[in-house]
Amino acid sequence: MDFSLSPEQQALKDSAARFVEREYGFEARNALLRGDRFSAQHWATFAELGWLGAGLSEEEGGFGGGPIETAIVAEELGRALALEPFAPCAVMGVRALLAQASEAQREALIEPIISGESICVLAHGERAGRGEDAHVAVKAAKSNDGYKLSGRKCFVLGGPHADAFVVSARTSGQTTDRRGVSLFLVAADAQGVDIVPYHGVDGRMVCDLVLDQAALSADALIGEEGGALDAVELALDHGLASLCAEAVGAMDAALWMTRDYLQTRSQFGVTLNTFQALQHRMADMLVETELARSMLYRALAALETDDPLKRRMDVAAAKAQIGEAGHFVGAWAVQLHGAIGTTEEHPVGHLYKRLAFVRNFMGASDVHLARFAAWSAEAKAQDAHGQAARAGRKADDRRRTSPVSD
Amino acid sequence: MDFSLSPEQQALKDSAARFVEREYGFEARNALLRGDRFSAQHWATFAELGWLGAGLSEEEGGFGGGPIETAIVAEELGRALALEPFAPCAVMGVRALLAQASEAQREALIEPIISGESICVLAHGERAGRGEDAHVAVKAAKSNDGYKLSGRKCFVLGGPHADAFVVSARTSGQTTDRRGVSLFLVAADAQGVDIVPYHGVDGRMVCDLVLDQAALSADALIGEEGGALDAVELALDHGLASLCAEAVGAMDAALWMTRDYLQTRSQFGVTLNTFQALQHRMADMLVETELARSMLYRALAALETDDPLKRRMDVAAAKAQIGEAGHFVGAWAVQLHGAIGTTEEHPVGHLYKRLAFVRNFMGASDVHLARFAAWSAEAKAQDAHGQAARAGRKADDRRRTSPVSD
Amino acid sequence: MDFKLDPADEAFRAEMRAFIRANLPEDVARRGRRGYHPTHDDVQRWQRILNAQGWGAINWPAEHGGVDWSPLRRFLFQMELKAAGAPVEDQSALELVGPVIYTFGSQAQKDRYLPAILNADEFWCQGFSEPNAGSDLASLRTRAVRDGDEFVVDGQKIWTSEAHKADMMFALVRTNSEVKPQAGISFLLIDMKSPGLTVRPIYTINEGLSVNEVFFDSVRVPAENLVGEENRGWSYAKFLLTNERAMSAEVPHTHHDLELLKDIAAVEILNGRPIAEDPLFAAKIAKLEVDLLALEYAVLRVLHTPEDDASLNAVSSVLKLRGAELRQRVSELSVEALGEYGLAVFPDVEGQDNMDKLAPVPPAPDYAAGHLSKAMFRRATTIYGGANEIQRNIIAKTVLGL
Amino acid sequence: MDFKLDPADEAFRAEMRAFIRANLPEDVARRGRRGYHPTHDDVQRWQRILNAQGWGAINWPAEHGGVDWSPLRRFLFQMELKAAGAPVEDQSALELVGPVIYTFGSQAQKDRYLPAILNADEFWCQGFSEPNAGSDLASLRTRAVRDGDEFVVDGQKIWTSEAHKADMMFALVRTNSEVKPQAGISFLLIDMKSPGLTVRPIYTINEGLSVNEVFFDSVRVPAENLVGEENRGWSYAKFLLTNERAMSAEVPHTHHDLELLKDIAAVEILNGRPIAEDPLFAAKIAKLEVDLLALEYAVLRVLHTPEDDASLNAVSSVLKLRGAELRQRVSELSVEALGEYGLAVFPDVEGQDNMDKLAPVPPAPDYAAGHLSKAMFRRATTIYGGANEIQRNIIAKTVLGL
Repeated sequence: MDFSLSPEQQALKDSAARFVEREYGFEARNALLRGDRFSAQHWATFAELGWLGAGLSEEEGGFGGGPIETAIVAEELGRALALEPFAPCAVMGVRALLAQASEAQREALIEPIISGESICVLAHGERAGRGEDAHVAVKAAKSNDGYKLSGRKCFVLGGPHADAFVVSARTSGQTTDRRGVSLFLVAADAQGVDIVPYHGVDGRMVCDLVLDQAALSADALIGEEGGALDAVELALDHGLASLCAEAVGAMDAALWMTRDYLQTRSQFGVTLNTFQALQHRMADMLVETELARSMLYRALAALETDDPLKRRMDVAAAKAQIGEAGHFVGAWAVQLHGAIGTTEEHPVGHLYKRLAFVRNFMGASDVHLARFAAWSAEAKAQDAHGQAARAGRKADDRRRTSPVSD
Repeated sequence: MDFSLSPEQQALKDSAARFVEREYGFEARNALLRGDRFSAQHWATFAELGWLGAGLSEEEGGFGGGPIETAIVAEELGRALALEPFAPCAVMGVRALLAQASEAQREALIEPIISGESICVLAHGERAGRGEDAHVAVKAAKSNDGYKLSGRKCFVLGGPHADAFVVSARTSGQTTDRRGVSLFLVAADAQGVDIVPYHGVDGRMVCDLVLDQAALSADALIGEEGGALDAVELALDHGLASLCAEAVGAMDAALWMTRDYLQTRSQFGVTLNTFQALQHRMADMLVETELARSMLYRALAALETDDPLKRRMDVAAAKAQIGEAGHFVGAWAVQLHGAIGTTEEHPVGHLYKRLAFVRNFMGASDVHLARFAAWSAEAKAQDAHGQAARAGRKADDRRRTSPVSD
Repeated sequence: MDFKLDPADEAFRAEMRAFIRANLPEDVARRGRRGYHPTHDDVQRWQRILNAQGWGAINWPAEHGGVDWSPLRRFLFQMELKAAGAPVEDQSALELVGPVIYTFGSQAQKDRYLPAILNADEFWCQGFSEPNAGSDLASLRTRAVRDGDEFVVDGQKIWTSEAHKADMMFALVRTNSEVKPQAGISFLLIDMKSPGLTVRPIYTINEGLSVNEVFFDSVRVPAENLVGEENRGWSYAKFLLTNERAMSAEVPHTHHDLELLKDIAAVEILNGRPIAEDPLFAAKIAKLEVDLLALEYAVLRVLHTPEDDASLNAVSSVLKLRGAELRQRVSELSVEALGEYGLAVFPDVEGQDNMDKLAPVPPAPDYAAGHLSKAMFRRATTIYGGANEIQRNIIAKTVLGL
Repeated sequence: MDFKLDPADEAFRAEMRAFIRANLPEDVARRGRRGYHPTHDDVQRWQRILNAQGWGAINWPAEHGGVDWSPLRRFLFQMELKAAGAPVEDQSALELVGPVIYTFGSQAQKDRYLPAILNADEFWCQGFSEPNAGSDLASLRTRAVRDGDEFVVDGQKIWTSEAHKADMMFALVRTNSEVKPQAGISFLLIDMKSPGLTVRPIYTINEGLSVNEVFFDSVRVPAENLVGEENRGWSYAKFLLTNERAMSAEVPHTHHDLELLKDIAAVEILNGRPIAEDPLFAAKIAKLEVDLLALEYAVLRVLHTPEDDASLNAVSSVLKLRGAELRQRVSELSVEALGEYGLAVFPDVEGQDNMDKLAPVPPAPDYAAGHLSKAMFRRATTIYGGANEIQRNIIAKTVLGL
């Protein structure tokens, strides 16, 4: 284990930090908010600086990194409240493709994304599917020369900026079956595809993707038919970890911004930092931020295990923990700023909004907590089963009579 | 509505306050803890001062009071951390008898209790019945000349001081059926009755009541056979409210004891009350105490309604709220006292222990919260049903299409 | 003690409910129930209906056009209004400046302003806060210098709710800098159309417009617009801020929001069933409801406790603090109940007070509108009207004597 | 960064687990798993087994009889020890006075005391706190006056853990009252059998005995028992208190308690099913587990961060604060899981440190014992070793620079 940045990681972090400091100041960001909520030029810079492939190994077509490198970029983008669709495209879109696509498809699809030519985002979530990743009601019906997709994907982050979507659709089975989920590449301008854009609380563009008999050729199918759910779950986990990294960046920014504010703002003739109640509140904010960062590292470690249950468990734990910690830090940062914190005119309110977004996006904290509880029980049962198998029947019998005197 | 004490209520409160101040000081109570954890002399005083019948109307055989008078006494006893079984006998035992017994039985049984001659406590809870008041597994089998009771009642508060128990037992039906629950009067020294005494965290005696073919005559049956569950639930609700009143007394005592401590204790050369972080914590304690008291009043109001659902709902709400508020206030009172608060040698730790007792006795906070949620939904459905019936079908149809635009 | 509701009060409540049901315009009620900011026109229409009935100012004494209802009845009326989705009245006028005018104002001021308030002919805003006088209000700097029969006002106010719609402002201004801060403040009524007065909107984090900055550049105000005595404004402001503290819990508003939340939770799906049936979410709603029930009884205690009762201070001190927290919690839960659509920004298409008037409307259900906006905006409930930190200071000092 | 556990560390962990399983006496393990206070004999037996293996002092350097394991390996070993129910070692000796002696003590002191610690021949207690010197330790008053080759000690210590069982005390005493408080303190080793030294038990709110008052009435202590230099005791105490901060989170203990809690929740019934399956209770366990997972990674960060790294201060500052809270929460949840029997007082029949040795044992299941006692006693975790309020002061000052 090593918790210090390697020289390459430090360089990546520095480059991201320099970029956001130079290009993503409060006023510059406000200008984006008044326009497309996206800068093509920024996206090109992301590609140029290698960020879009930073989280991929060389075998995956990237620059030798992994989830840690993704998190380094995401944290800095979170700190700056960047509006571009890094997580939905460079993390979730790419991870879904990598896990599911054939080698030929990977070669064709990954490179244009990491070079910034194509923005391709994952479109998986559906309204009635809240809480269940296996819920896919969008139907892909076989046609003569391919597939026809119908249904609606909801709240697709970054969708209005995408030229293509990786869409999960059901080729067989019932709505929540694990088998029968397939992935398709769908061009944004294809017939039968309607993009309904709007924006989220943190200022980023989202859309609903309405598919009405959208006709796809056979080669739009990514990888094997019907077996894409594992890939989707892996992509979602990478996305959740990236979201957590964003949140840690935003928390850290809110924490120190508030510290600086207390040191300068006067009330009743003294600066606010002299009030012990506010000092203690800030100490609590620091505790939450440090524990959130610790939890993020655990989630990043989990992304590298081969055990999907362990991975899902730790990622859900991180989302539950960091979602709440982020809200705590964001809400108190606003509170300690007073009225100015509740306006569009000060960055701290925007940090809060990003943290409010992370808290409820891709499943609220309790959804992940309940998942964690279920998966943790499953893991314990597996462990117990493994141990009991090793120790033989006797231990198993003892367990039944007295839970703690084994 | 009137939130001020009537002259009679004020006199009752004063008499209770005077008694505990004179007789229930810290050292006097410690002496009881080293002995029987009960004083027969105190109990006689309770009777003499009219407290054991204070919560009963004249028709009920009491002195013209009701739940408010019970709460006035319970609050003062809670403040003093009295060890005698006021709630299990004078509240729950009596309420169960009043609600279920025949007129002849009431005349025979109530008077000896309020005069202090007999200590008769309700024994209803069973181990496997946690969370379900209708769970009665203790069996009452008909015998030639009466009944034979078998089974175990658990954690009967005040049981070791009782000469008789009001025991719920099943005369028919399955373990959790609402019908088939009967009440019996069981003498503590009857054959087949084993009392297993121990003590609770707050120093009060409790017992398990083990019934092994305990033979009762037919007139031990209280009231109607099989229909006692409503009476039990009513008694439990009165008991819960009394418990809440105890807790409010203990909270109030802990709050002001801590205030006084902060004003006198020095550290770093100043008294602790000068630290803003501690001031704010005490403000939070005051808020919780005042809201707990408000909630207690709501529960007392509910005890006087004729609608059992509304009554159960508000009592459950009070237990959930006050259980947590009490723990908050008690734990912080200890924390603000520092090390001395964690010992047997300072009253604040004992206040905390009483509050910890209330929090988990007769159902932990979440048990009551979940009940409240279920009952609240039931009440809303009843209301909606009633309104819809009045407003006719049209309103009902509208509701179905849009939940908020009725 | 006796906790039974008087049957006469129950009858009153039923009467109010029937009146509101019969008279509240349906479109106004719909906007209210959906959480939209009421329009100027909504407020005016409804105020005129109430005023025609003689209920235009329920907290005023009858001699000034109010009613002489008991505090409990005023509370019951508010509960019914909110439950029906009635628009919030012009609080600055009815709850703040009105009582100051009829208590401390001249006869001319009463004649000039009170009828216009009752009939919603004029809307008001409150000019207290300044950029460097937040919780520390007495340090305000906007000054008014006497010049013949006028005051000349220079300075700046901030966080001025509804200034962009108001006809009049009541303001605290410094008329003497030589004395200790509280002693040199006066209470002025200022026409918002005065030359030299400009209003700059401040968009809040719900992307909405309700607060403003107001700049005074040699604004001339007739001396007859001074309320009471010069340099006594601080005491009028204090009178006003301690007025109606039972209302500060805003129980009727939260109660109404809770009902909306339950309606949402009954139809939004999580894990294949209504989120109202999800045990964790149901418990969160229940916890909120329980907390609200406790707070409601605290309000009833305050309403039934005489002003000179020693216990009043303790119980009333909790109202604003906890009330503000519950307003935040209910709207956060509504956002959570709505799932990802809860994170979608709805422009306030009916009120048109949004920052970005061209922003597209999300394809979410109609009932999803308004909740995110409230959740964001209500970060301010624990800040305005005495931040929670100030409330705790006050409790520690005045109630606990620390 | 790289978060993979080294395979060699994994192998180490497996080796430790096997050793403990093979060597921890079954009766000792049973008491540990049941939450009973370990007996003097338990601690001694197990310490001697570890010491025979060369692992008697895992945090000491090898030259003094310790091992040279990495901080990570020490942490992993602790996790395995707690998971197996091993008794907590004599921490006063091994974690506190031992390092002070081998760092600042004379050769004679090292020879005299360290082997006796390693072999559990002598038990130690810490004499720091005094009645009026809690969080403000520097204001201590117990004084030691030099008289020939002895010190004469008068005064009083309080909250002295295990003083009733200890053979030796290491104490802070005032040897100079003329200088500023911190500069006049010395570090003395005191034989608990010294004439004039008396121990008074203080029963804690779990009705148990672990802390005491210790009175010194002209207790004579040989001058050779002074550690280091006279009047430099404060710096040795600070060295000791900042030592091993990663351990202050007590993650292994809470982890073990969490496993016990899950075992209880699997068999205790609520509403007809195991309480582990009650959604609200399961969520509370899960929240605790999630918080513990985060804290565990914070510990790992501290263990892997060099002492001179600027980020160390921030992350290590959270360990004691959050660790103490989690220790409280896990035992509170265990009490709740047990239902009403969770409120029954179990005398510590095996440890016999309870106040009321004749109190009857409740008729509750065997596994119910110990949890209530822990829940009560652990109110102190947020008080001892720097109360949470002090921890927050420190974070505000040293980490945030407020």
